[in-house]
Amino acid sequence: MSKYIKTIVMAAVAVLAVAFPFYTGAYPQSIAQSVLTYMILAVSWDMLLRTGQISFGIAGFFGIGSYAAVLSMLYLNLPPMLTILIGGIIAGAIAGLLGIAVLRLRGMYFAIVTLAVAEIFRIIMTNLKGFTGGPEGELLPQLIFQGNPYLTYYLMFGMAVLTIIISEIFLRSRVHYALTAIRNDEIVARSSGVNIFKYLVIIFIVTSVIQGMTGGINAQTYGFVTPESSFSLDYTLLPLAMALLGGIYGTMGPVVGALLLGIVSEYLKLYIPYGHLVIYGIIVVIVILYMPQGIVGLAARIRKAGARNE
Amino acid sequence: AGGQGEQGEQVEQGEQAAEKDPIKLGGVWPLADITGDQGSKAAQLAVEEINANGGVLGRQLELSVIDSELKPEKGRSAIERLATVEDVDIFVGGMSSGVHLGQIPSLKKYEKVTMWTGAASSKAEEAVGPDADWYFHLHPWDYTQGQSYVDGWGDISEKYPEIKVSDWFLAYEDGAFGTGSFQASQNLYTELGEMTGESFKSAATGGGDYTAVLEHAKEYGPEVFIWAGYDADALPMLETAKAIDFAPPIYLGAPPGWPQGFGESPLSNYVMLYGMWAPSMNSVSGVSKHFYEAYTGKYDGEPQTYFAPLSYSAIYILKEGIERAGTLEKEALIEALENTEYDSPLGQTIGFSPSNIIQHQGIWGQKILQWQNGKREVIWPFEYQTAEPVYPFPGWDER
Amino acid sequence: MLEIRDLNSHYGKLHVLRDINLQIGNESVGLFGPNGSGKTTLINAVMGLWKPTSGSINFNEEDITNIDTYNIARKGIALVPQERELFPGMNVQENLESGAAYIPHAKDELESSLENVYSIFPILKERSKQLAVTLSGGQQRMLAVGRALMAKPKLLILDEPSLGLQPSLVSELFEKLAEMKETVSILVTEQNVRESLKAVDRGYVLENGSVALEDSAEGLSTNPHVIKSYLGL
Amino acid sequence: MKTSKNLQLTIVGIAAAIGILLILWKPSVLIYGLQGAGLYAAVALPMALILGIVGIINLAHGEFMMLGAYLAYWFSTQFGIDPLLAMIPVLISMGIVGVITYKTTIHRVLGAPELNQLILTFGIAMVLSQVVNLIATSQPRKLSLDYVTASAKVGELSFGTYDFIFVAAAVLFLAGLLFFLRRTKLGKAAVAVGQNPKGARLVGINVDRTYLIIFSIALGLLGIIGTLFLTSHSIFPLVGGSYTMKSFCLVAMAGIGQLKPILWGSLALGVSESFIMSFQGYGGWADIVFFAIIVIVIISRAYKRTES
Amino acid sequence: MSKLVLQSLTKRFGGLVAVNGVDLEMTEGEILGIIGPNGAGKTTLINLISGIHVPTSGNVFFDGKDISTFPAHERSKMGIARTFQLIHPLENLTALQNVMIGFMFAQGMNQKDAGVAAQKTCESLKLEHVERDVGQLTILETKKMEIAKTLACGPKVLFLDEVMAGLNSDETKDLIETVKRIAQEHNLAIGVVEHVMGVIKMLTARVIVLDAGEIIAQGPYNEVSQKPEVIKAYLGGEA
Ligand SMILES: Nc1ncnc2c1ncn2[C@@H]1O[C@H](COP(=O)(O)OP(=O)(O)OP(=O)(O)O)[C@@H](O)[C@H]1O
Ligand SMILES: Nc1ncnc2c1ncn2[C@@H]1O[C@H](COP(=O)(O)OP(=O)(O)OP(=O)(O)O)[C@@H](O)[C@H]1O
Ligand SMILES: [Mg+2]
Ligand SMILES: [Mg+2]
Repeated sequence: MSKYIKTIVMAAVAVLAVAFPFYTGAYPQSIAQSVLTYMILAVSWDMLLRTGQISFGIAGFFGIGSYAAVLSMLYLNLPPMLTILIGGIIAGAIAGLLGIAVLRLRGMYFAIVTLAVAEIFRIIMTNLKGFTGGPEGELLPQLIFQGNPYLTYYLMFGMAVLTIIISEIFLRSRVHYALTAIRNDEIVARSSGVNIFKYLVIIFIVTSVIQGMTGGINAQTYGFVTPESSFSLDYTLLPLAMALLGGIYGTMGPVVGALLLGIVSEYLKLYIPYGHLVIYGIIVVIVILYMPQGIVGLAARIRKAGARNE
Repeated sequence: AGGQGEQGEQVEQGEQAAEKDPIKLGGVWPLADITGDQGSKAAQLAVEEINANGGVLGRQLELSVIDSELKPEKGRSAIERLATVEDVDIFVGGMSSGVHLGQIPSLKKYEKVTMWTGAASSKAEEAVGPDADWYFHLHPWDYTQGQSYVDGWGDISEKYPEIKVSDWFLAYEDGAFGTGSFQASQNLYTELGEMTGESFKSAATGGGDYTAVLEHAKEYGPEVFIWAGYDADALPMLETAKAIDFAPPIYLGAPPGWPQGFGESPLSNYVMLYGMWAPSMNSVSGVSKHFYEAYTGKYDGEPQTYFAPLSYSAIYILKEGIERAGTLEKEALIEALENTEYDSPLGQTIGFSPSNIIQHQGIWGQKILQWQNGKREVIWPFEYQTAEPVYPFPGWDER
Repeated sequence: MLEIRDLNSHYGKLHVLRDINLQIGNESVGLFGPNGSGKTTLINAVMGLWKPTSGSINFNEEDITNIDTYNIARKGIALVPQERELFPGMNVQENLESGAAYIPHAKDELESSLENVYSIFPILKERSKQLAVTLSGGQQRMLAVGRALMAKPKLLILDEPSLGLQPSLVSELFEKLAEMKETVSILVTEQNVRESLKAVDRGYVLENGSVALEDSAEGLSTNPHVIKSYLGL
Repeated sequence: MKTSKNLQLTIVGIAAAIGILLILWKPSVLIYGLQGAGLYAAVALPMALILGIVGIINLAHGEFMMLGAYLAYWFSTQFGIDPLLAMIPVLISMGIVGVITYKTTIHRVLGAPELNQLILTFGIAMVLSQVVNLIATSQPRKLSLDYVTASAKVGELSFGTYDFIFVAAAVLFLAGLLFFLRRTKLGKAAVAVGQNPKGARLVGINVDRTYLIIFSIALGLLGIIGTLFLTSHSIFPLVGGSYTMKSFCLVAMAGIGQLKPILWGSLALGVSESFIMSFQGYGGWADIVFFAIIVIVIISRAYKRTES
Repeated sequence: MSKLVLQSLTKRFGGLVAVNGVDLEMTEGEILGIIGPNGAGKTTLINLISGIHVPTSGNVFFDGKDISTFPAHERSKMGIARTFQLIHPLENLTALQNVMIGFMFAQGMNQKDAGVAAQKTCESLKLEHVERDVGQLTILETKKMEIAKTLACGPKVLFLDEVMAGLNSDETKDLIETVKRIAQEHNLAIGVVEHVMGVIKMLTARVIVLDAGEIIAQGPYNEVSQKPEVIKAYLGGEA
């Protein structure tokens, strides 16, 4: 029964999202575009988190993807869609190489090293002036789909759907058990035949490809890259906050978190033009204090409590 | 500004608005930054002044301001909202080339008349392109600014032959602003002499160690030492210069703004600077004086950045343009704006002409000023000069 | 010394302790019962590690039901927890010293207590500079017992102290406990009922969260139910 | 055992050799490197303290330093006192801020997963910097102090000496903290709490109060650094962010709960940054060296651990 | 043929020799008791065999193959399984899912088959409440789940590190029967570490006694327990 309802709700949401651009204006559409961007990053970050690894390097792979997409278009004249793919492939390849060394680290050490690596990417892009345009970045001669907002929206939407599907596959398949085992106790996982390293590398690459492609789409949509904006720490911290406020270890949490924070921040700004960030910060603090499991966790608890009272 | 103000105004104007809707301006600034904060407030000041004097074409002006948060995607959404939800007639605002790059695609989509006060990077000019006749850019581009300095120093060394300006050392912050300035000036300054330079990490972006760059400058021994960084760098850099005993004949700063109370520091005396405006302009420009008094009267505190008079000017230029056109109709308005001759609080009379790529560039250069006894005195252009230059920059032990 | 009255405790909806009444005087008392019967929960309630839903706990005529753990420890109750709860990054000696350092009446006798513990568990002296985290399971158990002894408690609570100890040490431990009961009151839970009955004066049997039986050590060891369920092996 | 001793000796030897070479060839590199290192270490130490004992990664670390600096600014301009004198009221105020922050927020997330704590402090950072921004605007502030430009001349080289104050601060902080943690009762209790809070309660330690005290001490120290920072740097609402990140890196490089290695780590980072910057035109790469060293140290330590 | 052969296996931690030149053979169907004082090296020995630690010297042969340096997950796939002295059930998963892990990763089954197989294993161990979160299991259930988890890896050799610790006598008897039964059903070689001699007596045919990392005695328990060195090092007094 509840499974039916869930499917129906999911379908309804999907239809709504597809029809969205047709009955709303350009403004909600541009907000949606950026909500989707953060949503993808939040879901992909959560996918890695399910192994217990906290990445602080989202902005790094996002930025790499952005630069790869723009530079491959400028230098090789490739079609935009292909450059997005290249953004993903390069981010994934780098993740694969890095992963071999970095994935031996745990906890805070992994977090810091991913953060440092992201910074290193940014600094390299800033300093390779001749190739990357340096601190001023590079411009694309034209936007993807000639800047058609519907098509760019659907592109990002498609990427989000793809990410959600991958996330759900990972949640429903064997992979889920491997990841949960790794997160809980690596020694037990190893002794149960789980090749920890293999799974960590796979997830690290997959999520980096997703982040790289998202960066690519974003760069193609806005038509430029600069080290400052493409590697902005926002791309690391906001998805993290969104996933956490929504609820971690699932697809739903990051999705809900991104929607909520994305919309709330926009709304606040319109009503409190000077100082909305204070309120935003207070909201983050309050949610963490009073909903430690995130919104989805809270909803689940309420549902359980309701069921028990029946 | 913003949502609440709007509602209030709408109620007030209820009756007359039926036939005479207000003229809607949409502004995008980074409101948490001093530039955007004061820029937007100065623009609001201009709007209120104009409305108090009967508005434009008998209609009131209405300014909706949205925060760009210094983020491209937020800046873009702001444009989208202003264009579709607020349905504004004209865009104003601006600060940060990075944000502007994110906004340009949307601006191009709507092709509404745009009076932009920020973005010096020629990358932004490239992105706007040559066809955007609706695009009016007030702030100088990095290269036009560079050229103005070359002209200025040429004039100065002609008038004051003792001032030597042929050996340059440029210390620039390693972000887009500093690097852009360096690239733009490197070629231009060959007219004056030799220029070398080195980047440093600005305190504004987490740096703030100037020892290396100043050591190198000292080794080089330039006639003019110039730095292009941010307000946060101004005093610490001077302190380092003093500590390592580096006192070039001209010590020149080109940040977009200065820290609070810079002039009160004894170190600041006789530092030269590039700038668009300073309170000392009040003595040579009536408009400046009026602006200054109105601003300080309405908001407590002085305008700290030139973005205030610049944004104020943007509104007045639009007002005059609309009045001259007699309509908001785009073609007519553009034509009217092309004929702008606005006597600005910045001193100069602003008009528009094509720059390298775009059709309507308003301001071409900045001024050369000098901190003297806590005040920024204008040295060049000579027509606005408020004080004679002090040369050379006195050595640290002579103060 | 310790008096527990009508104690109830819940984990969520799970009712773990039901109207427990229990007294300990200057004596040694055993607490027996199947797994999950609530022994650890009871001990946690005494130590202030888990707040009971209702009922009261008095120690030396003082109500300690809602007092913080650290304060209870300072009043003279020491616990050897089932999970040991050592300081992994400290060495053996530092762990032992920490047992006395924060207890007003114990810190002045730190040196002599240390000697005492070392004499009970010589291996700890041998390993006095080894980090606790690298000790074997049984060694950690000894350290946990030792740390509690360092506190010079008036009431010593041991939650399954023999778990993981080698047989020779198990008997030694209970001998030692039997000796100590002259000076210290003891509350001990054990699966090794046979050994522990040698060391206690009285015992309670907890089943499903209620006291099912309460008798002297002798009485328990001849009780058919106890023989069948707890002394079978 | 023996090999690691030898290794240590070699490393110390190499470091000494590099130091001597530098003194002969580019003395300024060492001087400025040391000064930079002092600031890094001084800022990172309180973070290590909070992480090691309270177990919280404090993303509002730099913002608390910023707050301390603004308080110092306010005290010294309001009462016309020298900021170094303002250090005392700032220390006290920051201690109180610590108590309030702990009681209202940190205290409630101690049991929560570390990520919750991370985001909580991220939220606090945002509130702090934005509130200061609303009150003081984003325009930088800087006190102009004569003694800051104190300098010394050795042969040709003239260099600022004031920034050695950060070296002094770092060394004093470290010595003080080590003394506190190893010799004082409260300090030892704090270490125990850091390793096992439940165990600590069982041996009679008031865990909650320990957390409160450590958190407030750390914020008090940040107040001191904030004050020192104010004397020689510009302050603005977002000035703390990059120091959070750098401290975070340093703490990880030193290893969780470790204090002494922070000093060595800072020294290595400060000197190598200064070394790169001494080559004109390569200053832009100095940051890479910073992060690369951190990555290499952390990874190689992980490898060393799995080997043994 | 012997399934598992250890050849002068040694492990040092810094200056401490935890396992010292141990030679051992284990064959199918045999239940071997591993006893010895605290810190004798029993857990370390199991860690060496299962690949959690790498030996300082010496070798581990399994089915004639030298597996001394194989990673833990590969050994688990080959059929070496073990429980942990400090049990760590995988939280956020049900008991059944805990058991499924081994079937999926050590034996490479798909999710569905693993579910069926895990169900069967749990039934054979009389483990109920498999749909509960692991936090809600009783100790006996948890211990059974731990054994089920190891069975799920399709073991040929199985090590149980103090699984009986903390059980009362009824439960202990129940578990002893269970272990005996699985040894027969699966024709396993089982190594049992226990400090409760009753268990060793009832369960094992042969024991080895470790002390300070070395085997100081081996043979049937009744014989070994009479040896003075064993009494002195381990059993103590009159036991
Ligand atoms: N933190 C907890 N949350 C939920 N239930 C719990 C918790 N701790 C214990 N329980 C449940 O409470 C009951 C009593 O547990 P307790 O640990 O007190 O038993 P015990 O008699 O000490 O058992 P054992 O001999 O296994 O140590 C058990 O059913 C257990 O599953
Ligand atoms: N990582 C380590 N570093 C240093 N010493 C260690 C480490 N692990 C174990 N040891 C030491 O090795 C010895 C053997 O430990 P092991 O855990 O194998 O003992 P055990 O026989 O299982 O004991 P128990 O019956 O108490 O569980 C002990 O003295 C222990 O202190
Ligand atoms: Mg218990
Ligand atoms: Mg063991």
